[in-house]
Amino acid sequence: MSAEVAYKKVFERPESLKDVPTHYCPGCGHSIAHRLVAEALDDMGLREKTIGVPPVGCAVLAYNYFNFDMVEAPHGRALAVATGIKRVHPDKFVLTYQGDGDLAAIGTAETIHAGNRGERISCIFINNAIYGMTGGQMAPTTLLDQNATTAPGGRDQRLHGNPIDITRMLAVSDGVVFAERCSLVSIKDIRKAKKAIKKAFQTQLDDLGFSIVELLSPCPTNWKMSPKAAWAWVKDQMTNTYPLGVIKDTTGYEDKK
Amino acid sequence: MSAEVAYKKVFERPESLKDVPTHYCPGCGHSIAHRLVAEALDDMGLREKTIGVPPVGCAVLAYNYFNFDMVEAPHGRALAVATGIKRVHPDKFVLTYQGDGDLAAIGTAETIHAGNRGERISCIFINNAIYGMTGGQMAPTTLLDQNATTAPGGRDQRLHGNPIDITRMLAVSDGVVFAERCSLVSIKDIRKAKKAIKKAFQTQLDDLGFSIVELLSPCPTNWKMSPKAAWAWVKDQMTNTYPLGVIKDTTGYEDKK
Amino acid sequence: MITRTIFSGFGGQGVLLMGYVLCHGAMHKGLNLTYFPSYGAEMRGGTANCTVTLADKKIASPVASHPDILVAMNYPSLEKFEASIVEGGLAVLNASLVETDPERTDIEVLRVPTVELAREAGSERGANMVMIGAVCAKSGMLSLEDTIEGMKAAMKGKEKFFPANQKAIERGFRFVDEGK
Amino acid sequence: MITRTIFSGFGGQGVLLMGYVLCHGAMHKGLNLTYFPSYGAEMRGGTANCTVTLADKKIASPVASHPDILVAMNYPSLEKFEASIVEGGLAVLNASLVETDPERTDIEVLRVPTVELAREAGSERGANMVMIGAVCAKSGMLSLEDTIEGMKAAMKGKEKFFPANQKAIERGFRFVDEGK
Amino acid sequence: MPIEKMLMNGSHVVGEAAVRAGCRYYFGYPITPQNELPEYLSARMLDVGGTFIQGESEVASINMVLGAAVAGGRAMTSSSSPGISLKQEGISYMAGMEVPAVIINMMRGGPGLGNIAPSAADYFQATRGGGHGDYRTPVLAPAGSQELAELTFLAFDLADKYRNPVMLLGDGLMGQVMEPVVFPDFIDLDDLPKKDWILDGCEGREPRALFSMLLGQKGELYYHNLHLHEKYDRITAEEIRWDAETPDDAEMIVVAYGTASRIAESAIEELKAEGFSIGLFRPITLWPFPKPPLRDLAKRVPKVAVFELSMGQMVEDVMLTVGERAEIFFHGLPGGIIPTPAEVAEFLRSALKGDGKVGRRIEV
Amino acid sequence: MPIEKMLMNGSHVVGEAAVRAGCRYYFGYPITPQNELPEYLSARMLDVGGTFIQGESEVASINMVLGAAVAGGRAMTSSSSPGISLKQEGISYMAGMEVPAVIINMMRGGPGLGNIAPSAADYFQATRGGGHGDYRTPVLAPAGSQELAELTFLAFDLADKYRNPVMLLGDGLMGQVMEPVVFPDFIDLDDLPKKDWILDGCEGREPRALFSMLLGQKGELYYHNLHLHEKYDRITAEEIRWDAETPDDAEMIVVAYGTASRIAESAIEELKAEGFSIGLFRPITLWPFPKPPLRDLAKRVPKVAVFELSMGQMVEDVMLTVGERAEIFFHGLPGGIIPTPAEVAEFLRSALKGDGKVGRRIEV
Amino acid sequence: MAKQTKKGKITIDRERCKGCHICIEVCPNGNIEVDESLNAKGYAPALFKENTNEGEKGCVGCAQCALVCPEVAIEVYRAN
Amino acid sequence: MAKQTKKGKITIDRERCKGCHICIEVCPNGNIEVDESLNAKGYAPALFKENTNEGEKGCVGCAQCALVCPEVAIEVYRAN
Ligand SMILES: Cc1ncc(C[n+]2csc(CCOP(=O)(O)OP(=O)(O)O)c2C)c(N)n1
Ligand SMILES: Cc1ncc(C[n+]2csc(CCOP(=O)(O)OP(=O)(O)O)c2C)c(N)n1
Ligand code: SF4
Ligand code: SF4
Ligand code: SF4
Ligand code: SF4
Ligand code: SF4
Ligand code: SF4
Ligand SMILES: [Mg+2]
Ligand SMILES: [Mg+2]
Repeated sequence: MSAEVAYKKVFERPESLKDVPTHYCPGCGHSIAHRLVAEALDDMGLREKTIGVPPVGCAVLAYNYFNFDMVEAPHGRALAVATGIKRVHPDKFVLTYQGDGDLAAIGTAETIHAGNRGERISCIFINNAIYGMTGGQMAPTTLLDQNATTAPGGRDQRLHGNPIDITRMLAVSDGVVFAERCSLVSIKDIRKAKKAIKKAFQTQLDDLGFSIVELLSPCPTNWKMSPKAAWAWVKDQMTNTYPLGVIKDTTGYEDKK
Repeated sequence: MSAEVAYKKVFERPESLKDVPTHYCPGCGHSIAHRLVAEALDDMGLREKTIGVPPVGCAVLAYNYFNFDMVEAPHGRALAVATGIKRVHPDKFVLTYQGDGDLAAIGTAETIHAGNRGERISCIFINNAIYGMTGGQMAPTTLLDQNATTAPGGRDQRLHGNPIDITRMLAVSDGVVFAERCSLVSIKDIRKAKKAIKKAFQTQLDDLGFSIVELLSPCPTNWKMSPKAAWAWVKDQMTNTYPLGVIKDTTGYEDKK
Repeated sequence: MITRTIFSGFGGQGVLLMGYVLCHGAMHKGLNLTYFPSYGAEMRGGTANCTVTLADKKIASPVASHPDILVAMNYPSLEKFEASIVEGGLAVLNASLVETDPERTDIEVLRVPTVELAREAGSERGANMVMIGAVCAKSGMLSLEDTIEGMKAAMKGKEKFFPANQKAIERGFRFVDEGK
Repeated sequence: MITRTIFSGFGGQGVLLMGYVLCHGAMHKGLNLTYFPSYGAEMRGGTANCTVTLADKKIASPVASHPDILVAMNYPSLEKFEASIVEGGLAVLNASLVETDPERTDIEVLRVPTVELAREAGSERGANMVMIGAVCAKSGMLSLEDTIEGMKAAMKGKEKFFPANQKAIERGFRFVDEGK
Repeated sequence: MPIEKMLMNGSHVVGEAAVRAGCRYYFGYPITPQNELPEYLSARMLDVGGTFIQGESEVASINMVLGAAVAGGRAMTSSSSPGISLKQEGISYMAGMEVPAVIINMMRGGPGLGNIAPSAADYFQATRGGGHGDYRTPVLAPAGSQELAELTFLAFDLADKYRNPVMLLGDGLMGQVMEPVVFPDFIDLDDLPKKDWILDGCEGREPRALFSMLLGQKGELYYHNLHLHEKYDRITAEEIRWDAETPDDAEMIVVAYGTASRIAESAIEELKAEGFSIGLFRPITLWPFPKPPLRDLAKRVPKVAVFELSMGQMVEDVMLTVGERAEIFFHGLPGGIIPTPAEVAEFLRSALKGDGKVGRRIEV
Repeated sequence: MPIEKMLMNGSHVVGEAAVRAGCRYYFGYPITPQNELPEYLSARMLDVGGTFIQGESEVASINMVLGAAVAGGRAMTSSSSPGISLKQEGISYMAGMEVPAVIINMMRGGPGLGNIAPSAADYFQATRGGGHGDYRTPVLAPAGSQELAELTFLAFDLADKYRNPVMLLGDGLMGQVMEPVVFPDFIDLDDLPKKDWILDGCEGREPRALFSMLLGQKGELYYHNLHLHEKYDRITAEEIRWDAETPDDAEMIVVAYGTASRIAESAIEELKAEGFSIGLFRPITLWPFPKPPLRDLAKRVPKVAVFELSMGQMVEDVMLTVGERAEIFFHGLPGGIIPTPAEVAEFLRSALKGDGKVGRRIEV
Repeated sequence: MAKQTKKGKITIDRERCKGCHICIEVCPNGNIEVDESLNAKGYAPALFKENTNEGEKGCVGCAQCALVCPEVAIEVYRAN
Repeated sequence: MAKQTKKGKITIDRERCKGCHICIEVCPNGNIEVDESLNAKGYAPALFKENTNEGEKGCVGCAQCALVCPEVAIEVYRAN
């Protein structure tokens, strides 16, 4: 009987993540992204020197889940708030965690300019192509023809424009030293995403500049899909508009190896 | 004696420009840009269907100089105001005329998203690498080491980040169909600039999308240079950071020829 | 005449729809009404409730400090609202989920085995329709006809459910009339 | 004692500097003072002016409705401010540019050929220093020493101009003392 | 045709009323608790060939409204408290440039992000001008769905009549509540008076310019402000609106607006049942505040009880109106909870007794 | 060492005072007429190892301030009217989260872009909360360079003492005028009380979270607002500041603040020379408004003359304070011009005569 | 059907589980199933098959289920 | 020095001119000079050389000066 065999735990909750239930919907990408961020901080021993800035969005309550200092920023202003924090504590680790409406709509100017200044901040960008918290309105990232409560019949290029690719816009700035787009809907993708997050964090520790990891993330609730279908939609639809991979890397880490 | 010979006028003030003195400083690029915009509108017969949106900046008084309908927009919001106008009058010609602080600092979000929506608006972007109206503060476009009243000793990459290249960021959006960077400091450049402006205007008439012409423009006063020196500085310094040329062109006009 | 009813239950139990049916029925009957759904602060997956006020005169507050009728589809709802019911008020309980009885003795109680009755009527999914039928029958707020009209107006566009829902509503009325 | 002086002229005539010199001189002398430069609305290339108020007691308004002294470096300035000078006040005119005399007869007038005197003193550029010297001498607001100290404090960092400016200031004083 | 009653929530009512009032241009950014409004219009504008744009932010949205209004369209935006704060600069510009537009604020609890329970803590911002400078915007405070519809019409008419932004001040609860509504008929856009100041290209006329910057040395800005204030005085004289039910023998009048007035009304019914004689004074225009009628009432009613869903904002206007003519009592609830008639009744009893148990006596 | 007087313009005075008061973090966006302040600090912060960032906008700047303050720094921003309107959301958040910071508003004429002549038309915005929700920020109104220096110190101290944003309300003229100033000594940052709520990483302690959203079902937001208002009541009780010179036989007191009070003072001197006995009451804290001392004065002085560089904003606080205890007269100048003592003297004479020629009588 | 020692095993916090069933999708060896009896929050949680039928590979402790679990409701153990 | 017919000529609005002197820079034939007598605004305006010296090419009406003039102060005429 298995009881006779000794087992050792090979997977458990990271310390940077409080042991509490979240308010996220079943199959929501936020939950996985939270765990990856927490694991990365644990692996790099950063929890106690980290100050995080959650967005206004479904992750607004992230300070209830992450096990380190956090401050709420007004919608879209996480990177401005983080800039203030980092200038006071250049020796601490500062990250923002933002949704696509927060980062790519109302926060566009703060995002572009924090990147352009090369602020030593790491930005986790959850792109779920929708306004989750407010109930499924169109986001600037919403795909063409994707339904949204403010885009009846689906996003129309002529009326609403194309999905915005803000990460590629950021990549134009020299201050942005690392930008990668990953997804959260397969074992492989999740492992990749964690690697990208750790690399982004490393650039801050090495004082290189601004780094961002965009995570394509399922929102079953507002996409009105089952978790399974939502995960498949990310793989089959989202990645066409938002191809995965490194968008910019001037860290020179690879060369060093 | 020359009196005996008959002469015909080969160069005069365009109708789209009122016959009044401007408040611009000697050698200021705004004045030339005004004339080029006016000439382009005359050439294309657009004056009477044009609605223009000047910025808050040295060109805030442009409505005193341009001979067509204009409305003042709050600082940075010209493209939002223009969007409202264009949606009411899709058959009219709508242009914005903005400085680098207006368009690339406080107006970043409005700029990026008007472009991303592919608004049928033509944007004239006066990049003089400084805040002119307010007296020479650093602009996001200020060159490294360039002096500004808020960048004593010159712009420092670590403190202030690099000069922003918003036109290239805009080019990332499919909604932006034409983007060219020109300068105003030589006969050749001025002729090129006018061609670019007319092309940008044509894209709106053809309902193709958003177009922008960035004009590198001297600000002798705040650069603390003579007009001659300022014109030379644009040629020798600015164009290194902001290379001239077409940045994006999906109009297909060339192919048609 | 003014009657305040609170419908309360789990998110999935069609609580808001019950209130909506009552509202449309009342409109059809020509009454004044207000419908106030709980919103916001209660986050995803929580319990839902709505307050429906019917009157033959102008209605002031859409919020009820003391409902005349509580329709409790689950136990937490009974717990939450029992105390606020007016003296002599009515509590209609979903017997299929609520075993315990109210503590108060100064209110009337009707226990409706919604799921069982709905199954009889054709499908368990009609539990909330059985309930609204029973509530209207017991309280006399709406006739069977008005209730059915209310259901139809409330579910405009979903005509294919009308027959099943009508059956369920009728079952609710019969339960009150015949006591079973 | 309270004395309000308005300095006015073209942008390039060093008008604000004159006021600045007077202020520092007064500080050196231990007087209270306020300095109010025109700003903003007047746009580029226009005329500049500043109001300097000196007093041995607390100074209320830095804005003067009725200056005791007007220093007009050009004609528009005389036009603009003549009417506001207090009865029995003083108008010091830059004779090199202002030909016409004030219309008012109830004020004292001093005409100073600033450019000519400055040229004598070494350089035309010192015209404004000649003027401030003459103004201080005539009004008795500052002694020669205080005026020179004021100039030095006002131009801190530009020491190389001190000797020339001092000459010009002295010339201004001599002009008043000797009438030529 | 028979007048048809419709049952929809308050946010949808505003959307439908706006369309019927001729609004064809909506620009806004999502925020709870008013998302049902833009959602409704995103579909409705497609039916009527209007424009719906979800702006990239509230700041962009208010400036799109400015542009659409300057171009001659009936334009509106909507948001809730934090988003309205971001629109203040734009509102100040529109007031300065005399641009008509309608702004809907479905208030939520603050400060900061607060929560979305009903609240009325943006009264000062709305009536005193949260933006910079000496300007005013008419503020309409509906107390139910029917009024939401009618005041939405009025908002567009006042905006055009006075060339001024107009704000409609509701709250989250009002946006959620459903009541039967009878909508006014669609207006015919061609029936609206022509605007001779708009920008539509200068064909056949002199170019026009609209701006708020007035640098002139002759006090242009000074005189412009005097002109604006003459307009505000006219609005104050002509546009105050209120609703009052005051028995001749009233011992007390309750002053409340919006959702608070609905709660108060029920509380008053309770107290009437207990034999008290109490009136209700409900300002419908918050600016201009209906001072004359309230002042008259205060002359004959000994007590004035003010109830607000805030810590005390409108009460200042009541004080400025009533002065020492009557005793003033105040009870305020900050955002975050759903107020009940029972609690308000407690306050009214306490005010009648003057025992200060609930709420407090206000000294001018 | 001898106390050294320095001669610099008002904007530079604020900058130098801020640095001496321990401010090491400045974030702002240029706007006339206060550019000399950021320009001064862009250089000064380099000397003292502080941070100066020209934000991409006013919105970004106020949120950078929020971040720096939350991290424990003494942080400030500055702007002028339109820019301050854009900061309202951020200010509301800071008030809600109880984040201390200093905001300088060198007012210009509005509404809209207006012009940069001295104006004081942002009184409502500053004292009533231009942002959303039930919050207050102490507002300090200096009347000269020396006070600019001292009140800048006070602003930082009040902000930390009450964990609340504090606003310093000046105007363009004040920023340009030069007067000799004696600066307070540099404070030693280590002498400041330690802040046990800031975010600096959770090493050796439990993680902290700061937020303004309060969703809880138990009325968390409700109780938080009550807590905030207890704080505001404390500030009202302890922090009012004013300056008054009132002869015992005063026929009238003039109420004015900031630049207007300086102009009024000269006007009063004129009238004194003419034999009138007039006092001056100058509020230094605009919120909390110094009601008790003014009310006492109103009991013994028959007339109160209010002079503002606006169409009438502070006058409401005077009315709420004086009530019917004294006759109130008001004269306001909207922005766009430089006010002169002569004009104010006219008003005061008219008020004394009560002939209504200049200004107007105000009825409460 | 026979009990047998497995290379690995997992524990699922059934109250933390939200029934997204992604873990069931990814388990290479089909060791997780749906528990029809709802948890307190009303979700049908995932259930680890303690027992494996003949021919079934059984849990190998690969932790793929845990890696995808949004709720961090799964802990994985491996036999040493 | 001899007067001669020129291919072109220009007129300069000396009051509109702000003395930036760019036109002087660009004129291929050196036909524009600085007018030391200031205009009303206090600028030293540009002055067209009506007369050309021996060997000077004279104005050809190429309009380059006008093209660069920020103030649109120059009008250009060409002989036909
Ligand atoms: C100033 C302001 N505007 C709007 C809102 C309402 N709001 C809250 S979250 C949100 C967007 C949420 O979408 P996103 O940023 O993509 O995050 P998600 O919920 O999808 O993770 C909006 C519009 C707000 N809180 N504040
Ligand atoms: C909201 C707001 N913030 C700031 C200002 C002040 N301001 C006016 S123009 C300007 C920038 C001018 O620079 P730019 O846009 O480059 O135009 P330029 O004068 O250089 O042509 C600023 C910051 C303002 N008027 N409004
Ligand atoms: S709404 Fe979408 S993003 Fe928000 S928690 Fe639910 S699934 Fe996740
Ligand atoms: S300041 Fe610069 S940009 Fe402005 S008018 Fe003068 S030269 Fe032109
Ligand atoms: S993945 Fe996690 S939450 Fe989803 S069903 Fe499996 S155990 Fe439950
Ligand atoms: S550890 Fe691997 S084998 Fe075991 S249950 Fe999880 S996924 Fe299946
Ligand atoms: S270019 Fe024009 S403005 Fe400049 S000097 Fe020549 S004529 Fe004058
Ligand atoms: S037209 Fe040509 S040749 Fe004639 S003056 Fe101008 S630049 Fe010189
Ligand atoms: Mg999203
Ligand atoms: Mg510029």
